[in-house]
Amino acid sequence: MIHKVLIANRGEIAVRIIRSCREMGIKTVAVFSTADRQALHVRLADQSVCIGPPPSAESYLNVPAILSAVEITDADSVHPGYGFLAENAAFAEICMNYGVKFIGPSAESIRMMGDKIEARRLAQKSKVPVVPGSDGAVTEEDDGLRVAKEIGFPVIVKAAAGGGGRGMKIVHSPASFINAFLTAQSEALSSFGVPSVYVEKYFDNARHVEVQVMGDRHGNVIHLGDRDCSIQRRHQKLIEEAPAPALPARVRHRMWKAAVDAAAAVNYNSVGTVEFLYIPDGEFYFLEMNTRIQVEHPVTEMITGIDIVREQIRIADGKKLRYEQKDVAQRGHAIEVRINAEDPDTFLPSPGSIHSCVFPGGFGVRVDTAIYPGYTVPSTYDSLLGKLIVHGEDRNDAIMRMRRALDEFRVDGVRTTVPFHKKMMVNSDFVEARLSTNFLEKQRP
Amino acid sequence: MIHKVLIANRGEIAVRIIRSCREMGIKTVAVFSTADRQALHVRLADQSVCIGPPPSAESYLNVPAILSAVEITDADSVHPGYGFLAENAAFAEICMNYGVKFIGPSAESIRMMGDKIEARRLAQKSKVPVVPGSDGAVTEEDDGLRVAKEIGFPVIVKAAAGGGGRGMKIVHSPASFINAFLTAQSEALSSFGVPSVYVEKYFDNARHVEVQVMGDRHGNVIHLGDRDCSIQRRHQKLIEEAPAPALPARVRHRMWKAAVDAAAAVNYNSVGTVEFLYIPDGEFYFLEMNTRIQVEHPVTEMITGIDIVREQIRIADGKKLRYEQKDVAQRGHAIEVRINAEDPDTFLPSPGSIHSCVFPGGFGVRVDTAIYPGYTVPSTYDSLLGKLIVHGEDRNDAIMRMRRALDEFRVDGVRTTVPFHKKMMVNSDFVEARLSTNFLEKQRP
Amino acid sequence: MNLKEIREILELLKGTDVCEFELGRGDMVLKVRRGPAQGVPAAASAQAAAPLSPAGPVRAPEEAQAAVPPTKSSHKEIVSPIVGTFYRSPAPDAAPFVEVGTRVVKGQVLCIVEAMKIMNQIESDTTGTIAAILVENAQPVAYGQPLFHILPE
Amino acid sequence: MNLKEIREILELLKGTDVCEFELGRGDMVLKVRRGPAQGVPAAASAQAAAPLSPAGPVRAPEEAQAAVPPTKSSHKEIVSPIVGTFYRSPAPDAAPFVEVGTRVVKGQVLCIVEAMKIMNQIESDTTGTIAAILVENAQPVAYGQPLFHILPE
Repeated sequence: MIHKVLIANRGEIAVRIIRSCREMGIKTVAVFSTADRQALHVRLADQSVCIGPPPSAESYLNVPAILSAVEITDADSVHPGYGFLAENAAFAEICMNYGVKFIGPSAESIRMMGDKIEARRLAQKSKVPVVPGSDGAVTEEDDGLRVAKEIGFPVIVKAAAGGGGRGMKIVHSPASFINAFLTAQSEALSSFGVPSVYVEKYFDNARHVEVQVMGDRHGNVIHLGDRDCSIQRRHQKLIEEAPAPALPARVRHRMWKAAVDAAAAVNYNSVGTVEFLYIPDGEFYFLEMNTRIQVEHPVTEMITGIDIVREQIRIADGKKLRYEQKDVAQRGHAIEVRINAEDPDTFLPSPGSIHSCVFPGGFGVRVDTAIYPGYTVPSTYDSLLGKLIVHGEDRNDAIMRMRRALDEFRVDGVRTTVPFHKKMMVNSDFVEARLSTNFLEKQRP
Repeated sequence: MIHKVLIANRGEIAVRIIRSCREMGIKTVAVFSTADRQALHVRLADQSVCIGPPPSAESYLNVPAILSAVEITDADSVHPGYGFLAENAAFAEICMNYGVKFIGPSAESIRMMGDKIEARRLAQKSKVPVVPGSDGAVTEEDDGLRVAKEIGFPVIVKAAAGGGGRGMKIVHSPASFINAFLTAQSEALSSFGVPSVYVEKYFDNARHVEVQVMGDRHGNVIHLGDRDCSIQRRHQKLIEEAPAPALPARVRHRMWKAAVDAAAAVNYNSVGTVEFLYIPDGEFYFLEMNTRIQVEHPVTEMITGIDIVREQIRIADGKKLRYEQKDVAQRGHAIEVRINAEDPDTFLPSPGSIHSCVFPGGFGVRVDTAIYPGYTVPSTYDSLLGKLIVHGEDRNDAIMRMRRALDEFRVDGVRTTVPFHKKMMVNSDFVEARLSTNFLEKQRP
Repeated sequence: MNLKEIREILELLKGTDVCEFELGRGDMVLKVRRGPAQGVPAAASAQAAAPLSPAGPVRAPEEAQAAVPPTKSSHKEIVSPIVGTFYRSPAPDAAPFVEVGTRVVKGQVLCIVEAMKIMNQIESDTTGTIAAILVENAQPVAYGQPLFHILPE
Repeated sequence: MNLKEIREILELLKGTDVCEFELGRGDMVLKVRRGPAQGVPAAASAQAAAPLSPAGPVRAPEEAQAAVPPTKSSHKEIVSPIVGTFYRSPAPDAAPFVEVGTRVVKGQVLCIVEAMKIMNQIESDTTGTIAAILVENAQPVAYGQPLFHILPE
């Protein structure tokens, strides 16, 4: 039985996890770096332990310090949140060996899905469509070029161990291929320690659509529907919604099945997300699987009424899923916008002190944040202050509600992405659901 | 078509109405007294008009000033909220004659339901059970005593035009009846201008259960389920929940039908509430009908997903109900606690300045409030600062969520009822749903 | 500089040993003198009456009331006692009751505020000279909204 | 000039012997006169390192860290460089490494912090006298948590 969870994370996701724990009657331990003494997760947890100085490598990624904190607080489980140690298979394994429950999937699932080439092979084996491309890693630039010509330009060269847009190069013509390939290889090496890259077809008009899945330790896997996360800037998601708009029912059902199949192929036993590229009026392709809770999970919670973090904790505790697929009903439409401490035009980080803040409320509005009046946003970590999520009867209703909620949103002291989102909510392409991952590039020629 | 709504109210309900209007693309006009210059409803509305000095009689009840404000702002409708002019049939009529839509039922419905004796007769005519008692007003104390002896003590003497507990006397024995009767008569006269009183059976262990109804101007009436509002102090509700717990299915369905019948009997064409006394393991009796939006409407919104204020505006605009009875699905359980600026032990008002406030957020939590950091709570009006509403899978889940949300709730500068609610959420009688309208009296012997 | 800022400045000063503080911005000046037996200095004497707000975008809390220059103390303000429409003359083609510079006596009609189809004559409560007319003809006015400045004699 | 800047200016002044200060910028003027300490004393200069928080009820933002009396400047603080369990002696039945009043030299072992089954000896970085032992034997300690006060020689 899980009695006390140490949350190896910070910011809004740490607060999110503490909330579910408290509602389940589970004690919580916050860990924090010296830069986060005043952080909300520290204040809301039952106990807290300072684990190191500001740099993540010496605190939130400091496995010995985190395990020592587990030991001195007698926590029986660790929730890794997202980022930091969430997709670190070695950490999951260490926790297990240490007799501490890791609130996530098995180390094996993390490892298999963490290698993008391996994940692609697994997907193919489960008959899940993958993006046309090289069959595994490509070492020689000439082999890469041959594949590129076969599948047709434009193509994208990606690091096998990649993520967050690092080590990715889009190539539009054979002439520029070799150079891009070599650059991607050296970026992959410097960013991830391995030079493995692979080549895939690049789609100009693709949408990012993903499926939330949930599997237990008794062999059951279900999905909680899809989300669209196409509105991105430099591969960082900014707006997410559920369900994905303008997705033909036939495609949607096939995608759900593909996601469940992919998860089942690795005996997936936690909550996770299978990401796809969807080509409007065309096919969809497996992209990767995120073996953790995601930033955008609330939009799925809003339409299904299921507390995903709670289910994640229950699963780690060995419990069976409480839902069969037929029990999962979807109601209405939800949209989430990320409130970052960034300049809304340049997206440059804007750390500083929150003099005051007023959040929107009322029907259909949810705020998940770690800021409060008087809080100072450290410059050491990412700029996500929180998320504003709305639920509506349908997409138009959700957009209207998001507009009024953004109008009520006030943060003084740092610049935020609120003005950006206000513009998006009246952007006719967004309102009419003409979405694609290069939406923002197309808007600013 | 409704294009611009003047909200003839203040506080959290004015904010609530503005939110729905904005989401419907309808312009809003706030009115305010000089005590409310800094109020949130003034700041959120598209336009605002100062209508008079602090006393309600000269501002929020000042019909000429409100109509002048309608005129100079070209508003086409008035939303009265609750309290103030919400159940003033004359005001509804004046609006109509003035060519302004009154967002509420017809003046006739308000008038019929406003007279408690008339409402009782109407209910009886529709075969809705009423509390055993006098058949209409009682003028002579001896007649009252005769009725009281017939139905058996204890009895309650009530003002026909009453409300909010004024002019109500509970009598436990014949000896004290005459005195109580005469006192009730004189209180009724001084409070409501008419000495009409009536005598009813008093139930010691009764619960307050009510049904939300909704009728349009095309003859359709449906209900949105029930609520329990038994936790009261001096007839002021403090905690409300939906659905009413521990109500046998058979009773629940009969109560829903009785509510729809009562509403249909007055051709009710707005949103409203039919209130009942429910005697655990026994009968239920019609109490009265509130012909307006109620403070506790959000708990019903949370379990049905229906924005009741939006429906109210649509109905006033002549639209048909969008829901048939079969379309109304209930999901989970919702609890609302009223956050009043009051001492949590003595319930004495605690006006003052809000230095800072931090509201809870996350999954299943809704905050409806009109306060913000720096706001000064005037002493002129009621002490309701806002409402904290949670939604859960079931009642226990909602209680757990309410506990954690109350733990996160911070208001500095005034005393609030938050500590009272924290105690209630761990009170075993409350947790086990042993509810009654004298719950608090029984707790403090 | 609004009340909120003034409050924050006063808060700031609390933790310090500052005994006098003066801040000028545009035509506003905030002076604070701290010390025993004076307590918190009176926050800006004039909380200017908020004018009728125009139709427009949402104004969120922090924007608050636009800084209205405080009435100079030598002026007397005539405010509207009711909500209605302000008229400077008794009839559309008639001359205005008063102009800036007009000398008026106590009880003299300055304007009309129409409400509910009734023409309410607004009289001066002071003898003096009209220093400013603060509302345009035929514009809506709120309760308490300043209409005229009069320089009393 | 916004509140933040004003706050910073006031902060700047705190450590100085300036008694009058005037700053003009564009149409803005800020004047500050300082005097003998009045009102609330400067909010605790030292944000003392938060000790390991006990299991207990939720502490909401405003309660913040309990005000720990700032270390007297003459003392030097020895803090834990790691998370772990604090032991005053090398073995359960052995004598403590140091007591209050013990004279220690730089490099001398003061205690052990056990983490991951490894006994980490914590050495003094100062020569002086132990003025206070801030943690009980066998108690958990966080990163940066003060363990000893030493009065340097």
